[in-house]
Amino acid sequence: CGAIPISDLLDRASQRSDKLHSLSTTLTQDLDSHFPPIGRVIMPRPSMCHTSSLQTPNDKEQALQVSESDLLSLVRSLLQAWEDPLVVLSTSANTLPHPAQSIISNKIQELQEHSKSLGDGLVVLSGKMAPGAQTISSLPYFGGNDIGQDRISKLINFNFLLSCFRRDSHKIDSFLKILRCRAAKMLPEMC
Amino acid sequence: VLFPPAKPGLTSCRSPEKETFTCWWKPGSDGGLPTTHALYYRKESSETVYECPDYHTAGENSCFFNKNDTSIWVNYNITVVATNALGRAFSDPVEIDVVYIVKPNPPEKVTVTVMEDKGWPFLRVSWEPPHKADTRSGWITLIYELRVKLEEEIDWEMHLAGQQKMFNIFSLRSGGKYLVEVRCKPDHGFWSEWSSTSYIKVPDYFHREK
Amino acid sequence: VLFPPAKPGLTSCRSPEKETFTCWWKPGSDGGLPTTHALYYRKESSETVYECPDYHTAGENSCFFNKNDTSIWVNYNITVVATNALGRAFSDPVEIDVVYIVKPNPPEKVTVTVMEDKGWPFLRVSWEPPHKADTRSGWITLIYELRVKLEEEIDWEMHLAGQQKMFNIFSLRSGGKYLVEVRCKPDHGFWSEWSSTSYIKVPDYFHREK
Repeated sequence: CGAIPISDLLDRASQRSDKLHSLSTTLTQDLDSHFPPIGRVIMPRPSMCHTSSLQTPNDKEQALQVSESDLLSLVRSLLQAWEDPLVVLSTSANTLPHPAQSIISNKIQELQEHSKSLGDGLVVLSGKMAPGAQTISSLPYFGGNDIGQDRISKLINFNFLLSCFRRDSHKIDSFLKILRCRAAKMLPEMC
Repeated sequence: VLFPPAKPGLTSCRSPEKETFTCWWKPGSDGGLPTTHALYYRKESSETVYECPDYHTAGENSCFFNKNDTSIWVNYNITVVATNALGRAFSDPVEIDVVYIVKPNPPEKVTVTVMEDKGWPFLRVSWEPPHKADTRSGWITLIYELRVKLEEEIDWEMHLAGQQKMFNIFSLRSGGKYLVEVRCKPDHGFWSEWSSTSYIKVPDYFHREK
Repeated sequence: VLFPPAKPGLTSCRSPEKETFTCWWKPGSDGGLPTTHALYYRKESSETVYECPDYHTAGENSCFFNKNDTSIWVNYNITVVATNALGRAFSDPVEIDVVYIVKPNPPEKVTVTVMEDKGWPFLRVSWEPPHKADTRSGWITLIYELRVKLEEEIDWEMHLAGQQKMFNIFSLRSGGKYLVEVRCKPDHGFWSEWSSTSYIKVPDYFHREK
């Protein structure tokens, strides 16, 4: 049966990634409302994120030079790198010592759903785009399921993990939106 | 005289929010014999044929696809088969893309107030998108349409409101009792049902001739 | 009586197009002595401290980072130091990632024309993205919002236009003089200022009495 055009798929993927990042931003704000001041000082640095080893462009010039298939495999690598840690966030959200615990828990649930759906879309997309898009860098998460025993370390580790996801989801969103506009050359009003 | 069943017809498939969808069919004549219907579908670039996951949730002659069965990433090729003791009949296959069969829920919080412009009353109608539609993110565009009529009249007056969430109705009848309803549609999709009716009475105002 | 300078304060950092950015600060009191200010920054996971590359392009009490000085997905830890003969004072450090400080310039070429649909006039508003923001490559994704009001009224009517660069406004006041302004926001950033105002007069159209 007929196929959904790549430009449509990229539009839908960008919509999901946009939502994914917006969710991670509102979650960060929810958490910040009750974050121990000491946390800001002792929270691990972004370079400690489990995905920081992945080389990604970090300005416009570099990003626009990356090929379609490389952009898509960056996106897939980042998204896949978050499959396990999102489960850790989800299970630890249930017992997070935070007044907005249930709101946070629901949003993490939503984050997982959008992330799974986006993952499904990227499988279909990479099948249709250049074969290079199939390559996925492995970025294992060694953090384990336990995010700490006491209240402060739980909040700090949860916040740290989320801050890593927030940055990576922004990268995913940005790369997909570049791909979307490249695919939309015939529909100039789209970009 | 007994026959094999006539060909059923897939009448429509609709999704309220791109997360689930439902298809309906219209049976053909049953040839005088007990006839059963089954819906089968295949996903784009896959030869696997699946049967309808849920014939009940959406009522008779329907198939409901829940969140896990629904994908916005592939086209669905759908066929309905009627079977009785003497044979089978296949509907024409229908191809659907969930994103393009959205029929949203109606607009909500429809509010109508009487306002005045240099002595002339007018109706100010405002509403909200259906709560499931995330229009704030800028990705989903809904357009709206209103219909207005005097209680005693039969024909509605239609107004296209574009993407606005408010609309002014001028040239009112002094003392008239008006009914107002609103509906919405995504740019690639189907009109929702009309919202529930809002009633408003326009006060008697003195016809000032200009 | 002379003192060391008071602590300066970093007031804000903004990028108009996610390619360059500027930070501004507010000096504290100068303690009655000639006081100079310098901005220093350190990039995440590097201990090297750099000084502001350009104190001039963005005017007084500012530091401008051009394309080569600007990276995204990297935290900049920024501090301003005030110095005079009697001592120094450090601002509180500010940590920013350029992707979260984008505030574009307003939309450009805002055009408003009166159109007609079945005898009812409506306004067609169209615009272009700010030329500095590269929306064509997808580097920046903008959503737009309009506000419309009658000249004599106080309150604006707000309309979210999503990613479209055109918006129709229906239900106009016959003979009304309208003001229209547009603004934009990147997907994850700040609203721009409003564009300059566009004025348009709606012709008198026949008030059909019912």
